[in-house]
Amino acid sequence: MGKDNILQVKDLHVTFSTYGGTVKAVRGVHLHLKKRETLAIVGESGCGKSVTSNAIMRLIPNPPGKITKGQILFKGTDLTKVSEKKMRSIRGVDISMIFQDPMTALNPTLTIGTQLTEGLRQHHKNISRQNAKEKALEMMEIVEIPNAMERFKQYPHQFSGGMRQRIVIAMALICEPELLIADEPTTALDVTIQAQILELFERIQEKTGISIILITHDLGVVAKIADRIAVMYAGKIVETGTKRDIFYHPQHPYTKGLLHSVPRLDLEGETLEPIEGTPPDLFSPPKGCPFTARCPYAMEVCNKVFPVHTKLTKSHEVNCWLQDERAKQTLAEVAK
Amino acid sequence: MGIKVKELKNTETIIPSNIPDEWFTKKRQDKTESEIVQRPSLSYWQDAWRRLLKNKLAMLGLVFLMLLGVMAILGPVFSPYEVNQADLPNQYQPPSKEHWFGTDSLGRDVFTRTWFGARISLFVGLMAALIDVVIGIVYGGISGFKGGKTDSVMMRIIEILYGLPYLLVVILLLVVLGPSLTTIIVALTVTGWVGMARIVRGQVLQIKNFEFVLASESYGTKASRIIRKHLLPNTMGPIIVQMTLTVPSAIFAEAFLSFLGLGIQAPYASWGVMANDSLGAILSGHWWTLFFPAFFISFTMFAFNVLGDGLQDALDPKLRK
Amino acid sequence: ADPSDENENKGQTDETKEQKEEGDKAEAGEKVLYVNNGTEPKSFDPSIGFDSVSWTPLNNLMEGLTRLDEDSVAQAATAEKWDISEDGKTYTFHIRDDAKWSNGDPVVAGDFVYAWKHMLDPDTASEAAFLAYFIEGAEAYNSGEGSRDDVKVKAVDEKTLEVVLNAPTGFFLDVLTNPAFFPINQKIAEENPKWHAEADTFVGNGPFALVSWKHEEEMVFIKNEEYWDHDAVQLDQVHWAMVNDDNTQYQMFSSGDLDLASIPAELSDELIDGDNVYIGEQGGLEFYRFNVTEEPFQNKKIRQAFSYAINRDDIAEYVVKNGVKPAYAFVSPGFTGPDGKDFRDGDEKLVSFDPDQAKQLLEEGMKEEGYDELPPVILSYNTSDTNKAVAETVQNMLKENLEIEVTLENQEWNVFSEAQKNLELQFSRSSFINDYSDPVNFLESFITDSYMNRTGFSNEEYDELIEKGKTEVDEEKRWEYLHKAEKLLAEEMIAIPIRYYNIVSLEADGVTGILRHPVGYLDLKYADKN
Amino acid sequence: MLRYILKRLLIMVITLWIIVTLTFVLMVTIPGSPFNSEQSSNETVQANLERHYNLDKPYHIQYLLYIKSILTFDFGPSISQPNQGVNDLLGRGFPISFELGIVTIIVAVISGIILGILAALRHNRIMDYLAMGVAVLGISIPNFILATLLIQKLAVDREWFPVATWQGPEYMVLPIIALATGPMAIIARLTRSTMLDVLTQDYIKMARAKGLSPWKIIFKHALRNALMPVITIMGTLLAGILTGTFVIEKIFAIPGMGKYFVESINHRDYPVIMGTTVFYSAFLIIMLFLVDIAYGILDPRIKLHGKDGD
Amino acid sequence: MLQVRQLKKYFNLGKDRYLKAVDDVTFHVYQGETFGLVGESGCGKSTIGRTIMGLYHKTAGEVIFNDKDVHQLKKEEKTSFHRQMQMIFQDPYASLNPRLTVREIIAEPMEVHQLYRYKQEQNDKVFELLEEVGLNRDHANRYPHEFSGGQRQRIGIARALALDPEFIIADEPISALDVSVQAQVVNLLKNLQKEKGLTFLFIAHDLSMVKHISDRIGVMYLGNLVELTASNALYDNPLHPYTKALLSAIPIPDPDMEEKRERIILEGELPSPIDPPSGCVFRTRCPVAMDICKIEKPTWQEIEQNHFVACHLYKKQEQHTPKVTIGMKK
Ligand SMILES: Nc1ncnc2c1ncn2[C@@H]1O[C@H](COP(=O)(O)OP(=O)(O)OP(=O)(O)O)[C@@H](O)[C@H]1O
Ligand SMILES: Nc1ncnc2c1ncn2[C@@H]1O[C@H](COP(=O)(O)OP(=O)(O)OP(=O)(O)O)[C@@H](O)[C@H]1O
Ligand SMILES: [Mg+2]
Ligand SMILES: [Mg+2]
Repeated sequence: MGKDNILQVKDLHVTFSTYGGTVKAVRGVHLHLKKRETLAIVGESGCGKSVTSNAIMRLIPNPPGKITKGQILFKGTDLTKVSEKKMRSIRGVDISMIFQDPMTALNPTLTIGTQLTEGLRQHHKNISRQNAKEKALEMMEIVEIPNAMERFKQYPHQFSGGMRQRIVIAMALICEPELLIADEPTTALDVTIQAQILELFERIQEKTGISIILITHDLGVVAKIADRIAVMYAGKIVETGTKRDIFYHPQHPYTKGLLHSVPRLDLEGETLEPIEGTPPDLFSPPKGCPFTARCPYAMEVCNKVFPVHTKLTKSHEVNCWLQDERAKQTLAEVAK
Repeated sequence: MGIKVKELKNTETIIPSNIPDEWFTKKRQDKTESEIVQRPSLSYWQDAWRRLLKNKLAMLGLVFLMLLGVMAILGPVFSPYEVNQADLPNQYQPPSKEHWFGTDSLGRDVFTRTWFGARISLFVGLMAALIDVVIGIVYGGISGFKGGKTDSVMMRIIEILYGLPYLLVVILLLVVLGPSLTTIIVALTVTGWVGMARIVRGQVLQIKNFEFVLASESYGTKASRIIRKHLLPNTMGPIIVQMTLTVPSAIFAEAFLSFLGLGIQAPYASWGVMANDSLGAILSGHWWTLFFPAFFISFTMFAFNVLGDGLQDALDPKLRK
Repeated sequence: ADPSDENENKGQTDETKEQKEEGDKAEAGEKVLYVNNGTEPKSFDPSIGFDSVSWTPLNNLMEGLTRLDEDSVAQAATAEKWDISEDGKTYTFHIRDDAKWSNGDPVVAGDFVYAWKHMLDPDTASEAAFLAYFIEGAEAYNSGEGSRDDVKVKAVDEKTLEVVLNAPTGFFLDVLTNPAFFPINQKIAEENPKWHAEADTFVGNGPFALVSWKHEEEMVFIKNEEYWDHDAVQLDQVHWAMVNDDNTQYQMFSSGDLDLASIPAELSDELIDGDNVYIGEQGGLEFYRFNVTEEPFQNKKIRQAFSYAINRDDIAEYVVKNGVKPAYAFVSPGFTGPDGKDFRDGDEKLVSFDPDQAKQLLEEGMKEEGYDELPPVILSYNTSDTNKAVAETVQNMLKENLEIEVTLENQEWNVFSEAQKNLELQFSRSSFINDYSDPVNFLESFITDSYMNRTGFSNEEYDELIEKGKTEVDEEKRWEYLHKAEKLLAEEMIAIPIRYYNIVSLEADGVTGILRHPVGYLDLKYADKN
Repeated sequence: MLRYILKRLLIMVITLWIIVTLTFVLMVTIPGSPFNSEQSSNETVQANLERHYNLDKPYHIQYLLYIKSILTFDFGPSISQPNQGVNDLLGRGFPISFELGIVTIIVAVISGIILGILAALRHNRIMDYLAMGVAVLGISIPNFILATLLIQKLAVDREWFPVATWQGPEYMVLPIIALATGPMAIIARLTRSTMLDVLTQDYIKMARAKGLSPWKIIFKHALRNALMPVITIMGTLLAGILTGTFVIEKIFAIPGMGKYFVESINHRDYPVIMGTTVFYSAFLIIMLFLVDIAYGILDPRIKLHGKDGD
Repeated sequence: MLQVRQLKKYFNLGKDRYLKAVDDVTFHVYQGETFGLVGESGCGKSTIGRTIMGLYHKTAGEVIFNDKDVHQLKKEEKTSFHRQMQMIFQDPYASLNPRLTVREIIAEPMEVHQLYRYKQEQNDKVFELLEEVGLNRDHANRYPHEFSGGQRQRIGIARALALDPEFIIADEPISALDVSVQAQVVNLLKNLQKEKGLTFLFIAHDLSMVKHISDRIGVMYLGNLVELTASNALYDNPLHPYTKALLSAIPIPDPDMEEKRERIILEGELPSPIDPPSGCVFRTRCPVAMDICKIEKPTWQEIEQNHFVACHLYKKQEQHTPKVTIGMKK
C-alpha cells in the first residue's frame, strides 16, 4: 500500500459506555484510501459505519464514546494522537464530512450564507467577508444552486431537500479538502434527486481529484460511484475489494446474502433470498465471526475464532473461514 | 478436544493451523439462535427504574424523601412533647438534649413541630400535585386530542386564568369553603394545574400523530380507548417529571400563601409557616427556629428536583437504545 | 397656556429640585432626624388622612387650635386662648396673630370653618366626620339631612372662631388635637383642590414644612420658618422613610439609616431593657369579643370562666413582649381625671386570672344551660403574626385551665371584620385605639346598636351610664358614671381584655425631646438630635 | 403578518374583557369593603364613603363605570390613597418594578444560561453537578428568607450594600440577587436540558466537522437554538416577577407596583384592583404575544399565520 | 374489489390555502392481486392509503370497497369493513405502542371488535399469528423495544392479520428496514398472500421492490397518478416521461449495468403541492414539456390494454404511440 494512501486506518476500536453496558461499536477496522479514489463502506444499520467515519474526524462524542485502540493515519499523521486544536485545523480544511440528513445537518436559525462561509472564515482568518461570499457563491454555482445571490441570504427551511443536500456538499467542499467523508448522503432523498446528487459527486471528483469515503447501505449507489468497497458487519470489515470484486466475486457469505436480498429492476422473476435473523448485539459481540448465527455455511470454528484475514488478489481481501482449505468440504456440502 | 481454551482467548495469537480440523465442519443451523432477542426482557418501567437506580443523585433524593416520609409519620411519636404544647417560660431554648431542635417563641418543641410540619407540607404538596395531574391530564388531554378550535379556546381559557387576580380567587375560596387544609389545596390547584395541562397537551398533540395511534384507529378503536391505552401511557414520563416538580412548588406556594396570611390554620404549622414565622431569627440569633424548617424545605426541594431530573433522564425515550 | 410660561415653570421646578437635592443631602452640622412612616400616608387632606400613617406626619406639618404638651394635656397652639360659655356648649377661640401658613399667609378663623365644613360635607366622605358630631348641626349636615350653614362653626372675625356644641363635652379640647380638625388654607384649597397631594403645592402651618415627597418612597420635612413657635423647633430636617417590613426597619436602624425604630418581637428580650428604648402608654386595648347571641356565650358564667382562665401576665411577658402591660380592665391607663389621677388608679383589676374560679364558673354555667359538653368554640382573629401567637396562647390556656379545645381560625382582615360586624363570629379578637383622649371613647362602643358593638350585647343600664358619661357637665360625676359602666361591662364579661397597647421605640443615641402621647401622635416639635 | 397581528389583538381584547368581567364578579362576591378600617366609624360615614365611590350604585352600573374607566384609560382615584389616581400609582410603580424586573431577568438569563451551558458542556462531570447544585439551591431557598439573610449578612453585618430603599444602583444589588436566584435556577436547568439536546443535533456535528472553534459552535450554533424554550417561559417569568416582587419590594422598601397586587385586594381598593388586573393581564398577554414574535425572529422556520396549522 | 374514483384529498392549511395531497386519482384493485403504488416522498401515497382506510375524510371522489362506499358506511358496516381491510405501517418503530406488550398490541384489534369471549382463545390466536409471521410465543410478553426492526414489522403484520382481513394496505412496510431484512419481510408478505389469498395495496418509493412484489403498478407524481400498468409492462415500456426518468434514476446494484445505463437526470426540484404547477404537474421538470402541458391537464386514459397514462404526448385518437425521443443527458 504505502505512500500513495491518503488515509489509512489500522485496527480501529471504538466503544461507547451506556447505561446498558459498553457498546463495542467498532472492533478493529482496517481501511485505506488512495487519492482520487472513492471507497464505499456498506453494511446494515448499526454496524458501525458512522462511528468509523466520525472516528476519522475525531467527532466521537466523549463521553460516552472513546477510541480505545488503533491508528488513523492521514497523510502520515496519526489523527488519534494530534491535539484537539490541530484536529480543528484539519477538519473542514483537509477532511470534510457530509451527513445523512440534509434536513438536520443545517442549522435552522442561520442563513445559508453564514453557514457556507463560516468554515472559510474560521480557517482563513484574513479572508474578507466579501471574498468569502464570492467563494461561497462560486461553490453554490458548482453545486448548481440557481439564483445564488438571492439564496445566499435565505434560511435552510426555504430550500428543498435536494438543494439543502447540495448546500451541505458545498459547505464540505468550500475549503477544498483532500478527503470527503459522505455518511449516507442521499438516503434521505428521492431517487430522482439522488441521481442528481450522485452525478454531482462524480463531476466534483473529476474536477478536484478529491478522495471520497462514501457510506451507504444502498448497493445500487455503490455500484454507480464506488471504486472500491468495504463490507462491514457488526463493527468489523469482513470483505474489501474493487467494485467488481465485490459484485461479481463476493466471497463472504454476508456479502453474498446482501446482494441476493436486493431485488433488481432489470431482472425478472428472481426470488429474493433474504439473510435470516438479525445482527448481533454489540454489547456482547460474539468472539468469533459475528455473522455465524446467520450464516448458512457456519462451522464450529466460526463461532469460536474470528476468521483470519485472507488476501485473494491485490485488491480483494476477506475475513472468512471458508477461505481456509479445511472448509472445502463444508462448501461442497452446502452447494448440494 | 485437546485444545486448551486459553490458547483461543486471544485471537491475535491464533495461527489457523492450530485450529483442529473438526471445527471446520458445518454447524447445524439453529434457527432460534439467530432469532434470539439479546436484550433481557424488561418492561419500559423496569428499564427506566434500572436507569434511575444508576443515577446516584436521584437515588439520594429518593432515599431522603423516603426518610422524610418515615419521619413525618414517626417523628412526632418519638418526641415526648405534643405539637402545640406551649411552655411560655421555656421559649427560645437552643437545641439541647431535651429539645433536639430547640423551642420556638411559645416554648413549643421545634423537633415535634418540624415533623408535624412535614406531614402538612408533604400532604399539601402531594395532594396538590395529584390534583394538578388529574385536572391537567383531563384538560390537556382533551385540548390536545381535539385540537383545532377546541384547543385554541381551551388555551385562551388558560390565559384568562393567568390574568385573573389570584389573591381575589383565593380569598373567595376561603370565604366560600372556609379556612381549611382543603381550601389551601384547592387554592394551590386553581391555577397550578395549568402547567401540567400544557405539558399533557403538548405531549398529546405530538403523540396523537404517531403511527401507533393511527394504527389503532385503523381498526376502529374508539377515541376513549385511544386516549386511555395509547396517549396517556405515553405521556406518563413527562407527567411524572412534572409531578416531582409540582410537589416542591406547591410546598412553596403554600408558604407564600402563609406569608400573605392565607395559609394553614394555627396552631398547626407547615414548614412554610414555621419558616415565615421565624424570619426574625436571622436578626435575633434564635437560628434553630428558622433553620430546621427552612433546611427541610430546601432539602425537599432539592430531593424532588434531583429526583425529577433523574426521572427525566430515565424516562426519556431518546436516551434508550 | 403660554409656552414660554411653561418653560419658565420647568426652569423653576428644576431649580427647586436642585435645592431639594441639596436639602436631601443635609449639610454638615444640620440636625437631621431619620424616621420611618411605614407606608405612604393616605392623604394630607386633614379630613381624609384618617389613619396613623397620615396623622404622624400631619401632626408635624400642621397644627390645630390645640396641641398636646409633654403631659399629654391640650394646650394653646394656633389658638392663643379660648373662652368657654357657662353652659359649656359654646367655645370661642382666639387665633394667634403670628400664626402663619408656610407660604406666609396668616392663619384665619375662616380656614378652620372651611376645613371643618369640608370634613363634614357628605361629598368629601371623610371618615373622621363622626368626631365632629359634638358640634351642633354637624351630624345632620354630614348625613345629608341638614344644611352646611346650620353647622355651628363660625368665624366671628379674622382671628376669632366660635363653635357651638350639642352638649357640654369635657374633652372637646382634646378632640381638637386630632388632625381632622386642622385648618385648611382656604385660598389655596379653592384654587387647587389637590393642593395636598404634592410637596410643591402643600401648605401647612405646623413646625415643619414639606419640601419633598417622593410617593411611596420618602418625604423630607424642613423646619418651617413661618411657624409661630419656630424657635422651639430644634431639628433642621426630618426624613421619612416608608419601610413596611418590621425586620428591615430594624436592620436599617442597626445600620444607622434610621433614628427611630420599632422592636421586632423576637428581639424584644434582647433590646427592651436597653438605654435607648422608649416605652410609653398608648390608649388602646386588645381584647376578645364574645358574641352573646351565639352558644355558649349567651351564658354570663361561661364568659366569665373564659376570662378567668386567661393568664394575661404570661401573654404580655412572653408572647407580645416589648413591655406591654396585661389588661385587667378595659380602659387603658393614660387618661387623667378631674382629680388629676389616672382613670386606672385605684381601680386596676376588674378581672383576674384564677383557674379554679374559672373551672367552677364553667361548671355552673354549663349546668345553667344544661350542657353536658360545651358547644364547639371557634376563636377567630385577623391574620397577623402577633395575633396568631396570642390566639395560640389563649387556646393553650383554655385547654390547660378549662380543658376546652378551641379551634383557631384566621381570616383576611376584610373578611374578618365584615363577619364580625355581622355577628358571624363566635369568639373573636379585637383591638381598640382611642380616637380622642377620654375613656368614653372606648366604652361607648358597647351601647346598644353602636356600629362598633359587634357582640350583640344590649343593656339599658349601660346605655344610660354612657349617655350620662358623655353629657354630664360635672367632670367628677361623669367619671364616676364611666367607672360604673366599665364595671358593668366587666361583670357582664362582654369582652375579655387581654393587654393594653403601648408605644415602644428604639431611639438612636442623642435623640431627645420626642413627644408621644397615649392618645395623640408623634410630635417632633421639640425633638433634637446631637 | 399585519392580519395576524390584528387578529391577535382582537383576541387579546376579548380575553381582557373576559378577565375584567370575571374580576368584577369576584370583587363584588367576596365580602368586605374598602372602608373597614380598625378606626371607629359609624353608618353615616360609611354611607357617605360608599356614595362617594359609587359603591351604592347597582352592580351593573358599577360594572359599566369600570368598563368606561378602562376604555378611557382612567381608572379614577385609588380608595386607599384618594390623593392619587390609579394611573398615578401604576405610572409610578411600574417603571420601578419594571426596571427591577428587567434587570433581574437579564441577570437571571445571563447567569442561568452560563450555568446551563457549563453544565451541558460538562455533562455528568463535576461542573455539571456543581452548576445544577447551585441551580437547585436557587430554587430551594424561599426568596423572603434569602432577602432577609442577605440584608443581615451583607448590609448590616458587613455594610457592603445599603439595607433597603431605592435610591441608586447600589440599592438594586441585594433585591436583584434575592429575586433573580429562582428564575436563574429555572433558566439554568432549562438551558442545560435543551443544550444537551441541541448538542446532539447533526448541525452541531456539521459545525464541528467544519473545524469551528467550540466557542463559536456554542454561541453561534447551539445557544440560539437552545434559547427557544427560554424565550417561551420569558413572558410568564417576567409577568411572574412583576407580581412576585411583592415580598421583595416590601422587604427592601422598594416603591414598585408589586404591592398593589396584594394590597389593593387586602384593602378592597376596587379601582386599583381593576387597574392592576387590566394592566397586568394586558402586560401578560402582550408578553406572550411578543414571545411569539421573538420566536419568529429567532427561528426563521416559524411563520406567523392567522391560524396554527395542524 | 376496490375502486378508487377521482379521489381528492386536500388538506386545509387555514384560510384559503389548500395542500393538494391527492388530486383526482382513479384506479382499481382486483381480488387477489398486489397493486403497487410508487412515487417520490410527499407525492400523496400514504394519503391515498389512509383515505381508503377512512382515516382521513376525502375531499371528493369515491372509494368503493366490495360495492360499498367506504366513506358512507353505517355503524355496523364500519365494523365489518375494519375486519376486511387492514393496514401495515411504514415505520416499525413508530407504529407500535412502546408501552404495550406484543400480546396486547396484537390482541387490541380483537378486543376492539370483541372477537373472543375468553382470554384463552384470544391468546391462542395471538400465538398463532406470531408463529405465522415467524416469531414465537415467547415473544408475546415482551415489549416492542426489545425487538429488531424486522421483527417489529412482523409484529405489525401480525396485528394487521389479527382480524383476518381480505385486503391489506401496506404503507411502505419495508422502507425503514435494513436491506438484509427487507427481503425477509417481502417474502413473508408474499407467502401470506399465497396462503390466505390476500389482496395487497403495496405502497413504496422503492420501485425495484415494488416491481418485485406487485402485479400492477401505479406511478404517482405530486398527488396525481401519471401511469398505471402491469409491472413488467411498466419496466419494459414506460410511457410517461416521469416514469422513464424514475426508472433510469434507480441505481442498479450491478456495476456493469450501471456503467452502461443511460440515465435521464431530471432537472429541478419537486414543486410544492400547495401550489402545484398549472396544467400537467410534471411539466416543470419534464424534459419534453410542450406548450399545451402548461395549459391543460392531461386526461387519464387507457393507451393500451390495461395501460393507463396521463400525458399530452399520448392522445387516444392516434392509436400508435409516437416515437418520442426524450432528451437524454450524458
Ligand atoms: N453516542 C452513542 N452512544 C451509544 N452508542 C452509540 C452511539 N453512537 C453509536 N452508537 C452505537 O454504535 C453502533 C454503530 O452505530 P453507527 O451509527 O456507526 O451505525 P451505522 O452503521 O452508521 O448505522 P446506520 O446505517 O443506521 O447509520 C450502534 O450499535 C450504535 O448503537
Ligand atoms: N395531516 C396532514 N395535514 C396536512 N398535510 C398533510 C397531512 N398529511 C400529509 N400531508 C401532506 O400531503 C402530502 C402527501 O403526503 P403523503 O404522506 O401522502 O406522502 P407520501 O407519498 O406518503 O410520502 P412519503 O413517501 O414521504 O411517505 C405531503 O405534502 C404532506 O406534507
Ligand atoms: Mg449511520
Ligand atoms: Mg408515506
